[in-house]
Amino acid sequence: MDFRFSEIDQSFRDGVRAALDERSSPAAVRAAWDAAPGATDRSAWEALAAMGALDALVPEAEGGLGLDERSVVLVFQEAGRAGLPDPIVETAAVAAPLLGSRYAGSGAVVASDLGTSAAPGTSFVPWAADADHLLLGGPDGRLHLVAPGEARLEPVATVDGSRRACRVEWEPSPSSALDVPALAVARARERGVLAAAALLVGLAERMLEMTVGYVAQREQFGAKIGSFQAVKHHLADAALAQEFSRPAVHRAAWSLATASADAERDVSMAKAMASDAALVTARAALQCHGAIGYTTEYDLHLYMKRAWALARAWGDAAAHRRRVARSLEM
Amino acid sequence: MDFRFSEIDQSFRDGVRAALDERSSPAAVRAAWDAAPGATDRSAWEALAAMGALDALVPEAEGGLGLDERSVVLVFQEAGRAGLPDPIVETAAVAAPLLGSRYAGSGAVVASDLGTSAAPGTSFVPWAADADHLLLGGPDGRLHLVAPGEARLEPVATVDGSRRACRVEWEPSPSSALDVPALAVARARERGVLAAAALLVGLAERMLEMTVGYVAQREQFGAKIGSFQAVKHHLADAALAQEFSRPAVHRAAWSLATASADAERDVSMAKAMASDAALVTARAALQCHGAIGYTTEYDLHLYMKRAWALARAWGDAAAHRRRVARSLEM
Amino acid sequence: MDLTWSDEEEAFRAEARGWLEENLARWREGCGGSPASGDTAEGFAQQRIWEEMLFDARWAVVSWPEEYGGRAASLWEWLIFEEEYYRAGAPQRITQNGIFLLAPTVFEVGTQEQRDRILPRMAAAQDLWCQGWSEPGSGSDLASLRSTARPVEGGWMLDGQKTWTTRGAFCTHLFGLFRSDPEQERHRGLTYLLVPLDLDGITVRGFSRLDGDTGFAEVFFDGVFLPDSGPLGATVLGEVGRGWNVAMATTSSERGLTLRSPGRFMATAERLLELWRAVDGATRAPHLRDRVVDAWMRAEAYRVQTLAVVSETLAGNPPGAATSLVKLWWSELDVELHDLALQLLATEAELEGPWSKGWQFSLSGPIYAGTNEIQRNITAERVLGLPRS
Amino acid sequence: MDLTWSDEEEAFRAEARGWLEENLARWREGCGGSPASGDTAEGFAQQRIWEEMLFDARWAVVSWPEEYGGRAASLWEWLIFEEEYYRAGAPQRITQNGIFLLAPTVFEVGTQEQRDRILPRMAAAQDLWCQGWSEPGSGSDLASLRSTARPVEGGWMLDGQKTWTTRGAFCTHLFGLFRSDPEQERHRGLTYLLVPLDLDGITVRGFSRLDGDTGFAEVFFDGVFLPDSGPLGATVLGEVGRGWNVAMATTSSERGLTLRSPGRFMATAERLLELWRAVDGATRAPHLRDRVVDAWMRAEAYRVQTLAVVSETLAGNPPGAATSLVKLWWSELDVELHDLALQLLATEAELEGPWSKGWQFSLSGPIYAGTNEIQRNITAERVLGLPRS
Repeated sequence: MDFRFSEIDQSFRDGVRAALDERSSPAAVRAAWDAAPGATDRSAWEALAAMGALDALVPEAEGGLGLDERSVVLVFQEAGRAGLPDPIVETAAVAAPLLGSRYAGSGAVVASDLGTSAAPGTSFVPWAADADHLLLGGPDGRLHLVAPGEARLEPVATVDGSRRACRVEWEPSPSSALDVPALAVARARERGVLAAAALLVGLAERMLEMTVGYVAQREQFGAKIGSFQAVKHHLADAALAQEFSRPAVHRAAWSLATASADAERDVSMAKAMASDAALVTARAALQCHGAIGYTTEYDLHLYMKRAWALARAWGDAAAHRRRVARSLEM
Repeated sequence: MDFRFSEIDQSFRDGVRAALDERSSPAAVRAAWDAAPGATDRSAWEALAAMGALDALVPEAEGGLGLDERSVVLVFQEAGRAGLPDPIVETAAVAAPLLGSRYAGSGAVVASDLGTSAAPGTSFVPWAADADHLLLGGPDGRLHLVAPGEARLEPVATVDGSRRACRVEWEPSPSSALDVPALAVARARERGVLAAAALLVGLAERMLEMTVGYVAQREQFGAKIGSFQAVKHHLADAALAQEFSRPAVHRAAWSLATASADAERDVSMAKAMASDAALVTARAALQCHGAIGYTTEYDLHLYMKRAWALARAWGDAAAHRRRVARSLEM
Repeated sequence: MDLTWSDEEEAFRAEARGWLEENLARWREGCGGSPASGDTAEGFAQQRIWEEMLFDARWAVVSWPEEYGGRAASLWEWLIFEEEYYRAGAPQRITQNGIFLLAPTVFEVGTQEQRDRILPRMAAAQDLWCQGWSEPGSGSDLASLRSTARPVEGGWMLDGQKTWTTRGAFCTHLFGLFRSDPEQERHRGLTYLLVPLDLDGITVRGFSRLDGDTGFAEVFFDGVFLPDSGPLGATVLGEVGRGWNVAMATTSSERGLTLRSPGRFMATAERLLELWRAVDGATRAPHLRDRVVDAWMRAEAYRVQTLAVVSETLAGNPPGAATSLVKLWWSELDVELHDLALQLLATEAELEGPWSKGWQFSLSGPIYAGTNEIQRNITAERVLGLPRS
Repeated sequence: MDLTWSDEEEAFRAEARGWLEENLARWREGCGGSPASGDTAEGFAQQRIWEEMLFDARWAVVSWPEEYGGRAASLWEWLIFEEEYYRAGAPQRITQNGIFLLAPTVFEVGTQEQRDRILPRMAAAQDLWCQGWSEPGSGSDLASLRSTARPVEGGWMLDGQKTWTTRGAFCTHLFGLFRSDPEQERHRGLTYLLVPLDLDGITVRGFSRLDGDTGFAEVFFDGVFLPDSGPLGATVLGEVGRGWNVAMATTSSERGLTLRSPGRFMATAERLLELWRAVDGATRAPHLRDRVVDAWMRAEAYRVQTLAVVSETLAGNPPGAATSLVKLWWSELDVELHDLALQLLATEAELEGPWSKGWQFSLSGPIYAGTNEIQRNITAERVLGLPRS
C-alpha cells in the first residue's frame, strides 16, 4: 500500500506544468476564444506531443509511452490547471489508446462527441472547430473516425468560448467505422470520464489559488478581505471539497489501471466529486472576487467557464451518482 | 388586500403569550419530562381553556368562539414559542372543531395519532400518557374517540420526553366511531398540519431569540462571540428562513379559512417551509451555543427536540413538497 | 387579514396583461422576432423603443404621479404590474437604475425644479441614467471612494474614476457620489451629483460582464467642469456634503421592494416548471424534483412575504433593515432557479441560451447592491441586534 | 502507486475480523443481549469488561509496542483494525481519551517512568482517563483558562473548575491544563498535569448530554494537593509552564487520524444503505437517493484520503494543519449520515433508537475538539495562507 505517485510520474507532471505555464498562459487561453476556426495556436499542444503526453497511453509496441492511467492522471490535472484550450481528454485519454499505432506520433488533434452526446440528435462536438479528426458515435452504435472535410461543421456558441464547439453533420460509412472491440470502447469512455475529472481537479486548484492571491491583497474597510471570516469560510469550503475529491480521482486512475472490479464505481465517484468540488470552488471564487471576477477582462472566467462545461460533460455529478447507486444496489 | 392580523387577533395572541410565559415556562416544560403518567401540571392548559383558546374553532352555536384559522394561527405560534407540553394541535385544531358541542367547554386533553400514523402498525400516540380522550384512526378508515381506560397504553421513549407518547392498543367499536363527514375529517387534518407549522414558527423564534441572547453575552477570544462573522451568518440564515416561512404559514391560515382552491397546496407549502426553517434554526442555535447547548441542563434542548419532533409529525417537509409537486402538475 | 384583490385591482391587472401581450408581440416583431440583450448597443437601442411604447401607454412608471407620466398607482397595483410584466416575458428595464434607484431619491430630497425636469424625461427614456458609485478601490466599502468634486466658480471640478457602472456605455447621465470635502473622511464630505455624460473630460469605456455583453463601463473624469445648474436643474441632489445620507435612501430602495419585485422570480419559477415538463423531469431527473418544488415555493414565499411587507408599509411600518433579508432571498433564489434549469438541461446547458445567460446574470445577484456577506452582517447587527465586530 | 494490501495485512484483517465477531457476541451475551450506552454508569461498567477482553487478546492498543500491551502494528494495520472494529458494530471506546489523546503525548514527551507506569494500566482499562481542558468560560478559547496550579512544597495546589469533561463521572484520572504561573497570560504559564480523581478536594458532578446520558462532568478543584509524584510517576507531563505546547500535540491527534478513523463512518454509511433497502428507499424516498449516495461517497472518500495521508506520513510528510480539513469532513459527514437516516425513518425518527441517539451524538462533532468555525479559520489561515484577522 503506497498512495504516492512515483518520482517518474511526478517529474512527468513537472515537465508538463512547466510547458503549459509558458504555452497555455491566460493570454493563450483567451486567444483561443477569438481565433478563427482552424487558426488556434498549437504551441502548447505540440509541446505536449513532443513530451509524449498525447501518446502516453498507447502501448510501447504501437509507438506510445505504454503508461497507464496512474501515470497520466497528473498530466490531465495540469491541463486543467492551465485551462488548456485543446481536446486533451478526447485525444490523449480516448482516441490515442483506441487508435494505437494509427495515432502514435501524429500529434493530431482529435475532437469527439463522446462526452456531450447524452441524447442522440442534441449533441454538439467540443473542439471540432480546429480538429484534425473527429471521433464520433454513429447511429449504428459504433465509433467512427471522420475527417473534418467529410463533415459539415457549424460553429455553435457555448458558454466557454474556448471550447470551440461545432454542430456536425456527417454520414457514417463502412470505411469510417472503427474496428475496435466493445470492451475497448467502454474502457475508452471510462478514461474520458476520469480525464475530465482530473481536469476539474486542476481547474479547481487554479481557481482557488487565484482567489487566495486576490483576497490576500484586496482591501476593503481598511483590511485585506481575506481576513474576513466569511471569505475565509467560503475558501475553506472550496479547499475541503478539493482535499477529498482529489484522492478519489487518483484512486480511480489506479482502479482503471489495474482493471479493478470496482473501476466503474470508482470512476463515477471521482467524476461526481470532482464536478461538485469544481462548481463549489467556482462559486466561492466568484463570490470572493466580487465584481472584479464578474468581467471577462479578468482571467477567472476562463477557468470558471471551463469548469462549468466539464462538470456537465462526460456525465454530470447526478448521472455518475446514479451509476454509483447501481453499484451499491440501491 | 391587507395581510395584517386584526386588533382582536393580536390581543388574543398577547393574552395567550402572557398566560404561557407564566405557566409554560422552561421549568414547566422541563417538569413535563419527568411527571408520572396522568400527573402533568395542567395550569397552562386550563388557562388556555379559560381563554377559549381550545374551543376557538368551534362554532358559536356549539359553544365555541366561532373563530377561523386566521384568528388562531397566532395562538398556535405562541404555544410553539412556549414549548407548551400539551396536545394543543390535536385538541384545538383537530378534535374540538370535529366534536363541536361534544367538546366545547370541556377543557379536555385530546391526544391523537393523526400526525404520526404514517404507516399502519408503526404508529405511536404523542401526548397519550395524560389524555382524557384519544382520537385515533381506525383500521376501518374512520376516526374513533376512545377513552384511555378502554385502551392499553404503554409509554414509549421519544427524543422529546415532554411529548409523553404511548403505544396504544385498542379495539374499534361502533360506539367509538365518530359520525363525521369525510370532508370534515380532511379539513381537520389540514388544520393539524397548519397548527403544527405554526408551532414550528414559534419554536424557531424562541430558539433564535435564546441564541441571540447567548451570543450577545458569551465571550471568547476577548470578544462577544456574536461579533464573529461566522456566528452572525449562521443566525442570519436562521432569520432568513423564518422571515419567509412565517408569512407562508399565515397565508395558509387564510387559505383554509376561506376554503381557497389552493388551500391544500398552501398548507403543504407552509408546513414544508416551517419545518425546514425550524430545523435550520435548531442547527444554528446549537452550533452557536457550543457545548453549553449540548446539555439537558440548559433549556435550548427543550425547544430543539420539540422542533425535531414537529418537523416530522403531520408530514415532513419532503412529504409536503410531494403534495405541492402534485398541485403543480410536476 | 384579507388576501383578495379588489375589483379595481383585478381590472388593472387585466388591462396590464392585455396591453403587454399585444404590445410585446408588436415590439418583438419590430426587432425582427428576437430582440438582443439590453446590455448590448443593439439591444439597448431596441429597448429604448420598448420604453417609449411603455411611456406612451403610461405603463413606464405606474406608481408615479400622472404629471410625470405615471398612473398614481398604489403599491399593490405596482406589484400587480410587475407580476404581469415579467409573466409576459418582457425584458429587464434599461431604465431601472433611473426609475427605481434615482427617482425615489429625487422624489424624497429633490427640488420641485429637479423633479419637474428630471422625472418626465427619465420616464420617457429620453435621459438614461446609470449609477456612479463603485470605484476600482471601493466596492463593498463604498465610503472609501476617492473621486473628487472640487467646488469652483459656478460649479464643480470632477476628477477620478467610477467603474462597474451598469450599462454606462449606453446611458446619457450618471448619478454618483463624489468627495467634495477633502478634509473629511469616509461617510462625511461626500456630495450626490447628477452628471450629463457628454461633458468635456468624461471618457466612458464599456467592458464585458461575465456573459460577454458590454453591460459594464468605466467612467473617467479628467478635470470635468460640472456647472451648478444645467438643463435638468441643480446638479447637486440634496445637500452638499450630505451625499452619503442621500445615497443611502437609494441603497435602501435597491435592496428593498422596488428593484427586484417577486413577479420576476415567479416568472422564472414558472418557466422552470415548463422546462421540467418539457424535458420530462419526472422520469429523467427525479432527484431534482424536491429542489424544483422548493425553488418554486421560495418564489411564491417571496410573493407572500411581499404582501405582508407592503401591508405593513402602508400601515406606516416600513421594513427598514429587514430589506437585507429580501436581498438575500431573491438573489440566492435566482441562482438556485437557474442552477436547476442548467441541471435539467444537462450537457445542453453548455450552449448559449436564455438559461445559461440567465445563470450568469444570476451570479451577480449575491455580489451587487451590497454583497450577501454584507447583507448577512446587516441582518445580524440591525435586525437581530448582534454586536458589531 | 499501489493500493493493494499485502498478504500480511490481509491476514491481520482476517484475524481481527474473526476475533471481533466471536468475542463481541460473547460480550453482548454477557450484558444480557443489549449493552447500555458507555455514557451511563451501567454501560461504562459493561465496557470495562469489553476493554479487558480487548486487552487480554492484545487488540486494545494495536499500534503500541508489545511491552505496553500492543502489537507494534503499522499505521496501515491500525487503520485496518479500526475498519473491522466499527464494521463489527463494536462500541465506541470508553478508553479513547486516554489511548488516542493522552497516550500519544506520553509517548512523545513523557519520561520512561511515566510511559512504563501509565500506559499499561491505561491499555488494560485499569486507569480510565478523562480530559480536563474546557472550563465554563473557556471553550473554543482554551487559552483563557483560569484553573490554577500553585507550586507548593512537594507538589501543586489545584483550584478551579473544569467542565464538559467527557465521561468524567466514571473515570479515575484526569489529564488537564492548569495555570501554574499567574503572572503569565494566555498560552504562557500553563502546565499539563496528570491528576487522580480520588484526591481530597476534588468533586466530580456528572451531567447530561443532549441525549440524556451522563456523558459530561464538571470537576471542581478546591485546594487539592497534587504531589509531584504518585503511583504513575511524575504528575507533570512535559515541562512546567509549557503545557500549551504539550497539549497542542494532543489537539493535533484529536483532529487528525487517530480519534475518528474512517472505519467508523464507513460502518455508519453501510448501515445507512441497509436502512435504505429496509425501508424501500427507492420507492419511498427517491428524493433522497442522491444524498444517500453522496454521503456514502463522502465516507469512502475519507477512507481514500486517509490512505493518501498515511502514505505521506510514512514518507515523512505528516499532514499538519490539514488535519483541520479532516475534522470538518468527518464531523459534517456524520451529521449528514444520521440526518438522512432520520429522514428515511420519517415519523419513526422521533422514537429513541440507535439512529436518533447517533444523530444527537453527531451534533457534537462540529462543536468539540475545536468548533468547525475555528477549523475553517485554521484551514484558511494555515492551509491556504490567508491573513489573520
